[in-house]
Amino acid sequence: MEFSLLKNLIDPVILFFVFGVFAGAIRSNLEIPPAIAKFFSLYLLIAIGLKGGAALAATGLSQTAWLALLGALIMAALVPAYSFLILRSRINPYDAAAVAATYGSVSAVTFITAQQFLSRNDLDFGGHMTVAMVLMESPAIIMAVLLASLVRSQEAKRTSLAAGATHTEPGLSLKKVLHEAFTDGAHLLLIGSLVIGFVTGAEGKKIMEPFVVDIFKGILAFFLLEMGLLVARQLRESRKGISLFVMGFALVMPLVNAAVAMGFAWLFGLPKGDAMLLMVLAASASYIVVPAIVRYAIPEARPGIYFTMALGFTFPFNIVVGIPLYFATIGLIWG
Amino acid sequence: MEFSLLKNLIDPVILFFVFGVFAGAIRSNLEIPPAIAKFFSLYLLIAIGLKGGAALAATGLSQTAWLALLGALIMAALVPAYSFLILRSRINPYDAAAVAATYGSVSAVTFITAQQFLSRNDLDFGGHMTVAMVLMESPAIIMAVLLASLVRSQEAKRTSLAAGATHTEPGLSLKKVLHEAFTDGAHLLLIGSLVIGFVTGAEGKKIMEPFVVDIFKGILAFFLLEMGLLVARQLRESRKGISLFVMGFALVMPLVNAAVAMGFAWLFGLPKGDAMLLMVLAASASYIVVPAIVRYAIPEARPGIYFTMALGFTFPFNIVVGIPLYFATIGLIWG
Amino acid sequence: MEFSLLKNLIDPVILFFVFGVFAGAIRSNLEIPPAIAKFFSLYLLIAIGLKGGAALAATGLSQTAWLALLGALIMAALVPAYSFLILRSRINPYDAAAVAATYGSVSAVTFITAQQFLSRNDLDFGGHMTVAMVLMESPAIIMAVLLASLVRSQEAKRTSLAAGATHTEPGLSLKKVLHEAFTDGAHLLLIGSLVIGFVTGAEGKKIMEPFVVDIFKGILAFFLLEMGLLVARQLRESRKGISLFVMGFALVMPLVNAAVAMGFAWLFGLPKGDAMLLMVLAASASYIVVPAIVRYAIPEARPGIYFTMALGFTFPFNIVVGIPLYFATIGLIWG
Amino acid sequence: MNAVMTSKPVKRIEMVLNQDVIEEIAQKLDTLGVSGYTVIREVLGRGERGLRSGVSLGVFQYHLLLLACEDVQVEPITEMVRPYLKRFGGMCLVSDAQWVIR
Amino acid sequence: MNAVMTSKPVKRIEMVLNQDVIEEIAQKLDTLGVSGYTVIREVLGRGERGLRSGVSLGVFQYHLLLLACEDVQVEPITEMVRPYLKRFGGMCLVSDAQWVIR
Amino acid sequence: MNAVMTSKPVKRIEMVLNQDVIEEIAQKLDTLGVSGYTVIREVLGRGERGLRSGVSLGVFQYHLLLLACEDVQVEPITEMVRPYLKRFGGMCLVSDAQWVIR
Ligand SMILES: Nc1ncnc2c1ncn2[C@@H]1O[C@H](COP(=O)(O)O)[C@@H](O)[C@H]1O
Ligand SMILES: Nc1ncnc2c1ncn2[C@@H]1O[C@H](COP(=O)(O)O)[C@@H](O)[C@H]1O
Ligand SMILES: Nc1ncnc2c1ncn2[C@@H]1O[C@H](COP(=O)(O)O)[C@@H](O)[C@H]1O
Ligand code: NA
Ligand code: NA
Ligand code: NA
Repeated sequence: MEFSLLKNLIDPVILFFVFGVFAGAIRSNLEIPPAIAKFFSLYLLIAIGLKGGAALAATGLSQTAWLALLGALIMAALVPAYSFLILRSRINPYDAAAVAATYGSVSAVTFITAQQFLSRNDLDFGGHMTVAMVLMESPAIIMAVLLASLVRSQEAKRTSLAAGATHTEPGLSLKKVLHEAFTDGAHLLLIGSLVIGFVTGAEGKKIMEPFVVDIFKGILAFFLLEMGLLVARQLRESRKGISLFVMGFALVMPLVNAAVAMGFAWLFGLPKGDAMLLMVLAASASYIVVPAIVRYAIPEARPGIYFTMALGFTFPFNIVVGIPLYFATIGLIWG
Repeated sequence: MEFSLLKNLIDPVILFFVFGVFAGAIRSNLEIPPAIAKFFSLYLLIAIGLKGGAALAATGLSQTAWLALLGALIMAALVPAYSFLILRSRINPYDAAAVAATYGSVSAVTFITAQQFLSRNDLDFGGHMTVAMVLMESPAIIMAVLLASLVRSQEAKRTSLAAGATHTEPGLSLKKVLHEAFTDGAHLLLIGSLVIGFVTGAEGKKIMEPFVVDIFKGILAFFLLEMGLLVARQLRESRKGISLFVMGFALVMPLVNAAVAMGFAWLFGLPKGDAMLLMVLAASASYIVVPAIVRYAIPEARPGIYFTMALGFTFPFNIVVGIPLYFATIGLIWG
Repeated sequence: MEFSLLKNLIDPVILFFVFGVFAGAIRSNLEIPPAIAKFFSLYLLIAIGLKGGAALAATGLSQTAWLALLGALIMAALVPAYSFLILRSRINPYDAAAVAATYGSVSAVTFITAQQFLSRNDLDFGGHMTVAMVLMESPAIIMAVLLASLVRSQEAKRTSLAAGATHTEPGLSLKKVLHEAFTDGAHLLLIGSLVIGFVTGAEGKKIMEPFVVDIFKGILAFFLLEMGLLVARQLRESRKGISLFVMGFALVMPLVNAAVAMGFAWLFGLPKGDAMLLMVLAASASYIVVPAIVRYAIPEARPGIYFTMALGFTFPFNIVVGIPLYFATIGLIWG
Repeated sequence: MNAVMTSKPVKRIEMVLNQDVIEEIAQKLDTLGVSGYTVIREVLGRGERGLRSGVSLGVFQYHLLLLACEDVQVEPITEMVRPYLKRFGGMCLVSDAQWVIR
Repeated sequence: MNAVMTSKPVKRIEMVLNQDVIEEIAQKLDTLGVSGYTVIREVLGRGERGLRSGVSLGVFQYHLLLLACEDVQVEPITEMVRPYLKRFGGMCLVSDAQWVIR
Repeated sequence: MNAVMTSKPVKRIEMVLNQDVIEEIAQKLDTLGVSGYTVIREVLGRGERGLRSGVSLGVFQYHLLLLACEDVQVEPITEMVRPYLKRFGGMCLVSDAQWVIR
């Protein structure tokens, strides 16, 4: 394990992240223009989608692949459920729902970083794991939104307002929320690229390779630099709002979720690479897709909590410590 | 033909366009930052200019090349002339002039997409076709601006205002308009890149290849995704302003212009690839360079008409249907 | 020399710069979005840092390398000192301090352009020259800020205000200025990339190469196009503020500084490539890092002077004339 | 005064609006007969909900909408916007201005 | 009141201007002796000419120009701008403000 | 009038500020108890110090800060900002507005 932790830390991609955190912490005026950061994140989604789709076209969905997808769906239902149960007595219920969504869903950048960590360590993984990621994005969001509506109507009763009153407020219909969840840009682009990668197969892969594969590491490094800057800024801005409990949750929960995922991966006999990615998906928390829906669907929840937890704590934890740790653990257990 | 249409539709580049239209149609919040979209369009102009210039440096201007350029000039004069004649009785004369300019000029992205379609089908084309594109950009604009001035002075007479009065309005002098047309960024960048490509020849080509050739397809795909989003948005926004006649013009005129261009190509004995590109140039309508001039030189014209026709109808028609169709037709006739 | 000047001018990278100046001069509306320009400049810093770091990891710091660094430090102290002495009697002292900082520091883009000029002419240079560039960035700034404080307190005395009064003004403490100088984004990113390149060595180089090396020329060309546009605009805007003396300084000083640097390079027995880069560093003037500090630390100085000199005159002079000239001179003397 | 003939008094409304609701609000402005508006995209802000830092990831983005309208339109507009402000955050200011007739 | 000495009444003019004319207008502002202005680039808008969507292609772009000036400068400025607004679209609002003397 | 109950009079302060000082000023606004503000990034401008062209290189950038506050907060805010304006350039306007209570 020491070896892989070290190896992780001398990966230029990870070092740019660490450098970004450092630059942010000493309040450098270093800044990636927002338009560029958005471009990078779109690029990464396209690249990962195309690669996954092409891999899928090459191998098809084997039985192991179906089991991996099953594992993903189980985790996508399990994590938000037990997260909400843990949280609801400690923080306000809207925040609890939002955090449950955050941890039940996934971080694409963490997934991508794990993929390239695996490649560096010459460990294979299936294109279906990108499908697994897509499948894990939404269930937690929908659960959380339903939980929040429940809380909302209970509150409406308690405050003895007509329960119907809330329905006149804008933006509350479940239909609208589902539409937002399905059509969210990041989510849709990933699905679209996956489908295009699948449909165009090997030929499409060859055409897109120089853009999507060759310069990939460079753009990932650049983006992780920005992520580092963001993490530092987010931590500075939200210091006050974060309790010790919340911080603990953000740092311990990835380990718990990864362990549970590893259990299923072991049970289902997944190969090492797929097992690792399932762990990473379970351990990661969403700071793009989930906030994009939750800010609209659960506006009562405070970004200072759910967004800070996902971006400020869980993301850097997984990138720097989590990924090599999960890898080492798999190495021990799978042998 | 079926085959090439299908082949066109499983090109990742085209699929990203279709996906963009889809995402726009279901009102996804997917969005490429405007700065990135502008960057892509500048990149494409540079790439196409350098490639054309280098090709030209390699082959020089053969007699066929001169004939292709002659064909381009003829089309550049013919299309706006007959377009205006068709339009002026149906829509207001300023709109007619603007639409004539739009269809008389060309769409660089359509041209680029056709080039990469040819390459995928292993059909060669000359670097001089990029010169042809440059030559076709402006004549229609100048014709349209002159037509609009004519209309304007007639109107001034009719409303019995002193004809001179219009001259006190800002921005009307022909000299200024010609300056705008020549110095327009997109136009100038294309010419500049063409010249640089020509001057630096094979050595320059080698230096710039990884940037200008290798990642080209990826950036084109990304840009066509944005174009798809734009097409969908444009159609939504301008629905009301578009009459059936105008829509018909936007969908039928490409076929007419391509057919006329094919006639000249046949007459002049152009090789298949050059013939195809001449057809595509004639069939395409400008939604960047022409609007950039017309918004200033013919502010009376409504973008809701000329811009929507070019971007909302003609562009997607050519990308999805036109290009494989023209290719199949050439295959039939050239044999 | 003629040969290399010509060769310089048929480099696509340089031609895009010339084209940019041309487009700016004829007032084209060609425009690179600011976000893209910033992205390019960050990219170039990362690329140059990584390359320098990797080269350093490969070769280590030889004795020649130490001498080159010594030469760099000498120039970094010498240039601002004699520049200030020359300037202070001719222009106001704040401007003199700012200009001294500008010429004592360096232009990364000029350095990069010189590196790729050397590569085209198959002349080697050491990774330590990137360290030299980093070392030369700040000393001049710190000297200038100290000079400005001196001027400021003298003025405070003369105007018989309590000298202490200035201390209540915001933003004046030296500590703050030093912090700004060290944490300045461009400066820090260069250092960070250098360190990452050094730490990750050959393996890191391989990972990042497609992004950092292959498409480098293309992005440099694109960025120099923007620089050309900027130069033209800057010259137009600041025409009035620039005296003949100031213009002369901006065009002659690069030659003087290059000559002095060549002297040391010769004395220290530096190889041709390193000597050339030392000359270019000495000859170049900063228009990013220095203005970023000086605008804050010496707000009394007029950007219309120091920024225009560096960007409007010295930068294009070095790119078009200086680099091939220094190269030819070295060829004559080193033999 | 000459200005009397070349300009007319209007209300100037500026709102800081969540990215999720701006399209919906723009549509409702149409139905209220508002003749025009201008949007400044991607403003940063601080309000009750604290600083927003997800901007470069595209989350927690606000836009500023500026419009000039007749006095009588102010109330319908502000009444329409209020529930959005309450639910999704943002603010709305109304002031007086002269519209230069073109 | 203290504010009397530290600020002075000015007119605040804001215009939404077509990208093609903004440089020309900026030059004319100079000749009218306007001491300063601020430009917010690339605003979106809706007006008589309908929604503008060519923005990401760089066409149909508007900018917003804000300036503070003396009362007496208002008329020359608005008279200068009016023909541009008429021909190329856009709008211009004038309001009252206090300029904080620095 | 109904508007009386649904809005309250506030002061609208807008400042054009140098990029180097905006964070410091934002912090001081916090300590002055300002409840919120909105920042429009990267505006261009012309003032006493002439046109600024380093924008695309990231130098000589200004931001526009807009805030609504109580009358009594105006003086502390403008007094706090004035030395920054003097030293680093920029400007500050104060005007009247109605804040729509949400
Ligand atoms: N007093 C204020 N002045 C200016 N902008 C404000 C003010 N209060 C809120 N805002 C803007 O409205 C957004 C949302 O505010 P809030 O809903 O209070 O979090 C903030 O991010 C600011 O951009
Ligand atoms: N009432 C208004 N309020 C705010 N902005 C407006 C208004 N009318 C027009 N505009 C702006 O001016 C631009 C041009 O308007 P128009 O010339 O009417 O198409 C629009 O795109 C808006 O940005
Ligand atoms: N009268 C004015 N109206 C609007 N903005 C101004 C005015 N004067 C200065 N500014 C803004 O403040 C910035 C700095 O001004 P200055 O400190 O005078 O160079 C300028 O670049 C403008 O953006
Ligand atoms: Na998860
Ligand atoms: Na055409
Ligand atoms: Na120097």
